[in-house]
Amino acid sequence: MAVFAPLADAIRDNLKDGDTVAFEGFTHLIPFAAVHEAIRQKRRDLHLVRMTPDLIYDQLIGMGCVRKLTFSWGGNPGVGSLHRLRDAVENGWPHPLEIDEHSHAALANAYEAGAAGLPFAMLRGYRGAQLKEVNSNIKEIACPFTGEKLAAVPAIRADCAVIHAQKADRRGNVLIEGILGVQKEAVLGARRAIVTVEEVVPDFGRVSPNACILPSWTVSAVVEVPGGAHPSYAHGYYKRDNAYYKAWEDIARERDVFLKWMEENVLRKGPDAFKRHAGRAA
Amino acid sequence: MAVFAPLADAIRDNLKDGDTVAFEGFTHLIPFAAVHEAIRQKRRDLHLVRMTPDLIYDQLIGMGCVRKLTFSWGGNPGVGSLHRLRDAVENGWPHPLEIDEHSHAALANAYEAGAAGLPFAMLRGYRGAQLKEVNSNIKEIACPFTGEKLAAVPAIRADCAVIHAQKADRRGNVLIEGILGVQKEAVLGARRAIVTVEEVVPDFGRVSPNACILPSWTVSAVVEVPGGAHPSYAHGYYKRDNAYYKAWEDIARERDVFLKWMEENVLRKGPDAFKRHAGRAA
Amino acid sequence: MSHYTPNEIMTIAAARELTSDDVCFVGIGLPSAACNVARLSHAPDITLIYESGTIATKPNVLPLSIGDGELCETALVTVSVPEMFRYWLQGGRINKGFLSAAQLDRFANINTTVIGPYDRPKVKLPGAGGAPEIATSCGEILIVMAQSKRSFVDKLDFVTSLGHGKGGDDRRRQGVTTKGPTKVITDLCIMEPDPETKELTVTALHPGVAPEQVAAATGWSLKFAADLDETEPPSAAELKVLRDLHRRTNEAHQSQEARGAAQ
Amino acid sequence: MSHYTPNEIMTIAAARELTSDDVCFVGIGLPSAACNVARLSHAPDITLIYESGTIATKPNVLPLSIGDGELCETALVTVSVPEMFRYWLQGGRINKGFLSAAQLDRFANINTTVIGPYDRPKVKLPGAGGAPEIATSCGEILIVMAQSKRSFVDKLDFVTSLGHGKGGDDRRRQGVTTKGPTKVITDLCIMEPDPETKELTVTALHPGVAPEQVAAATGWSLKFAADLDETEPPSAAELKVLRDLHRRTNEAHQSQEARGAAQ
Repeated sequence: MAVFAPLADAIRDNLKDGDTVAFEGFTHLIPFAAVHEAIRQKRRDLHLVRMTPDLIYDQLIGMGCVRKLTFSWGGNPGVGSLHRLRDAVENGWPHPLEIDEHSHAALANAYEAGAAGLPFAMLRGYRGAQLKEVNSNIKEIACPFTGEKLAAVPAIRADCAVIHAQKADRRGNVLIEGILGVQKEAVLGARRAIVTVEEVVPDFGRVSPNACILPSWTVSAVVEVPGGAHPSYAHGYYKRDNAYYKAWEDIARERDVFLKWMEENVLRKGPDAFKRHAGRAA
Repeated sequence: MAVFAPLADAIRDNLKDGDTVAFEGFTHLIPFAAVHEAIRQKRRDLHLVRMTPDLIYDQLIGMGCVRKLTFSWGGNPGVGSLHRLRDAVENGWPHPLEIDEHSHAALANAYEAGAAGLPFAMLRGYRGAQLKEVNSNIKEIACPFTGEKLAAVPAIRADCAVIHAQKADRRGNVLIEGILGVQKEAVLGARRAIVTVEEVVPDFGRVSPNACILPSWTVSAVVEVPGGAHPSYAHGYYKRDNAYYKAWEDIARERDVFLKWMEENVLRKGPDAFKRHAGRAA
Repeated sequence: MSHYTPNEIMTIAAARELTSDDVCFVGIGLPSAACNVARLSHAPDITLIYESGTIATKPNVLPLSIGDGELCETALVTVSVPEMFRYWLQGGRINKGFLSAAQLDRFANINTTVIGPYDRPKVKLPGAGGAPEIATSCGEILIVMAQSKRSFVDKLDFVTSLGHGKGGDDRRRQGVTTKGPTKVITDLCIMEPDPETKELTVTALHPGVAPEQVAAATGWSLKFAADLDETEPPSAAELKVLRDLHRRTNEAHQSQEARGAAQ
Repeated sequence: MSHYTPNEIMTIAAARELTSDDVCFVGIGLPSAACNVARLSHAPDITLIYESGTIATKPNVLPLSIGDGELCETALVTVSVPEMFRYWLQGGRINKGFLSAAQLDRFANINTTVIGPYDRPKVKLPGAGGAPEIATSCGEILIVMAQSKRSFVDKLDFVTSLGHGKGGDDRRRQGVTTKGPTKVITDLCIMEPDPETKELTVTALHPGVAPEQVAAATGWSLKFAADLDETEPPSAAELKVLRDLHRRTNEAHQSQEARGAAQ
């Protein structure tokens, strides 16, 4: 059963140095508040997994929390580069970063296989693609009926998954609506899971019988953090803050500007700083 | 794009003698009206696929439409045997029936793999289970990363899938709610698909963005058949007719009683016979 | 003490094995009755899962089929059947599985496939359903079934689902890491696998049942524990929950049938 | 004739490749603009699919990211990302895929991974995203990208996604049965693979563009078709659709940014 906890406690109890951790959310519902707490708690040596590293992993990498990155598309969507990710890969700053690079299809399947308790995922993928030459985590299997060769990648079974959702009910069940990404799979494939939510409600009311709901007993901790996905967005609550994404280009390009910004906007702040974004603007 | 058609046309145009066909619906939304039309049109030599053959396959088998059956649980739920299925397997009446018998997990995965365009499904299944000794469609593969042995079964890619759903909109998009079974997978894995629906509506109104919807272009034909799942049920429309299921025990036990019942209740009837069950009793 | 039937003590003894912390995969019939008695008495927060995809369902009456509308209407959420078998069962999210069978052997392997040879069946039984993977993917397995020489057999006609295989560590040797059957609850007694050999051993007799009676209803030379317990008889409260559930179920199904007939 | 920019004719020429019958997997940026111009003009019933899981989406403004809220709000349905890649893309349900890239070679293979060696990158590009499997699973591929010697290169630094491989039947030899790139639409011209060799060949020049200009913007010795067409210039109606779309997009993003700044 999920416990309701303050964000600092949830991160301290469920995310350890050296963990493989997936902070997920596909453009939508990216758990910024939880990432900022992990940075404040100075987690180190993390193996980050995420299809689209986005600004959150640029921040974690730049702050020296990360040893290894598993990913499939590492840009600032619609804007350009993730400069901290590039600085780590191209120049080893703040320290070298091991990369495990895939396609979206491979990682989406790897999350799915993790949720399904399988050791690996198979896909008709990577044909003619060079990533399989540089990543030993891409292998091949043959169909025992047709002989067709398919690509195989290890399932993602994180030590900890962290996601943001719209609602939890009082029992700690979690409701996600809109663009679902791989969050359900990330949580079901992980040993521990933290969910930050926009709000805790008595019950979900009249939702579809087939809604995306994570039962309380699949989640370790639920934390109410209104606005906790900002500058990403929460369907039904607030829109994506495109200006923040565009501004990140200039914030992240230079190391000292980045560090100063993180000091002011993350290290000296707490989860309450997200509240002002929680307005029902959407 | 789906065409709207009368039931007789939809079956004639999309279901051929010798086809591999999956009439699906897991207890809920079983496409009885469509099956009865296939029986009236005297389809022959069918390879039926279905997790739970239920009364519909008892009827098709007893009427001599079937060459082979792929299934995982062949009983009358909560009542007992499927006597026509048993008569075919035990006594070869009306003619011998080839069986391809699986577990639910294997068939559910096989449908999933079919929808995913894969040649086979893998599962941690059949361990210590004797079905793998008698069914050559159960093989083994090894995880290329861990060496773990997993079961493999061929994906289900039917020539034709037939399902019943609650609603279609005017463009032929299909909405399914409640117990979803494997219907989406059956349709997406099939070359052709027929969907009978309780009603055609202008649009689906306010449904969850994550509802189970099949776009029009994944469906060959949509047929409005109110009550078309009776004696199964349609969530939001009418309940399961348990009395019919219980009565089937006596109807199906003897060949002549069965044939007489089918003559009166199926061969001499048409899709309109289902209308009286379509009341909003649920 | 209340009067009760063998079927009632079997169902209630099975229900007692469950707690509010359990996430339980429920088969139709006896398992469904036992699980819902538990939920309606001492285990109100138990999570019941049916293979139709209904998670945390709270039916007010017992379903006739595994996918009755009541299961979906009272569930926290209903997922597709592939998701049920992939994410929930195979994903290791379910700690107890509740099975029944046509035949069971001394190592709690079960047959629901066929009587007679597979290729020339005397009786074709319904088949595996979810059982083979429930038996290996759930944390542990409870089996509830009425006892007779016809059902508790020396040798299964067909091994549909793995119990303890050939005994000892056979389960593990077949690559299965879950516990397997930990109790078999019948209308006469409760059996548990021997910690070493895994052979089923009677550990408790229901009140008024003699060991000879149990032995006579078993197709192999059945072992009895040295310190044989007596099953606690059903309490008035337990019986009331069970009987109310059956009464509601019968009323619901009959009123429905009456409606059906009137149409 | 209307005035228009090279970017505008590129986008509009790309849009013309689409019809109402298409089910199209849309990349962000130029592909997204082209697909929505098609939808808002001659192909109103086109099904646009973004990898965020949004199916049959009809955004009123162009999304900045692949998963903007607008895409979900205007979609027929939104599925999970694993389902998108398994059932829809790999399932063979999508007949056209629209890609762009950092580098492209004469066989329309593309690189979005790295400039320089993979192990010692000069520039780490964002990476593969959905492209490797879009390139092989969609019925055919359209590529839209601005042309320059830096992007149209003799040899890719890295083959992220398969075009026609080493040419000829190389695609089929690699086990891929879909058509692959059938057109490359740039700001200067339209190229198509030679039916035999699969080498990209200019088949149409945009109005006012000289062959020398195209050759000078290409890193290999570019082939031209004997019967070179001239691209139909954008009509006033086409330009209005494109410009209105960009205007609405800018207004929406600016008003949002203003709101963001005010908070």
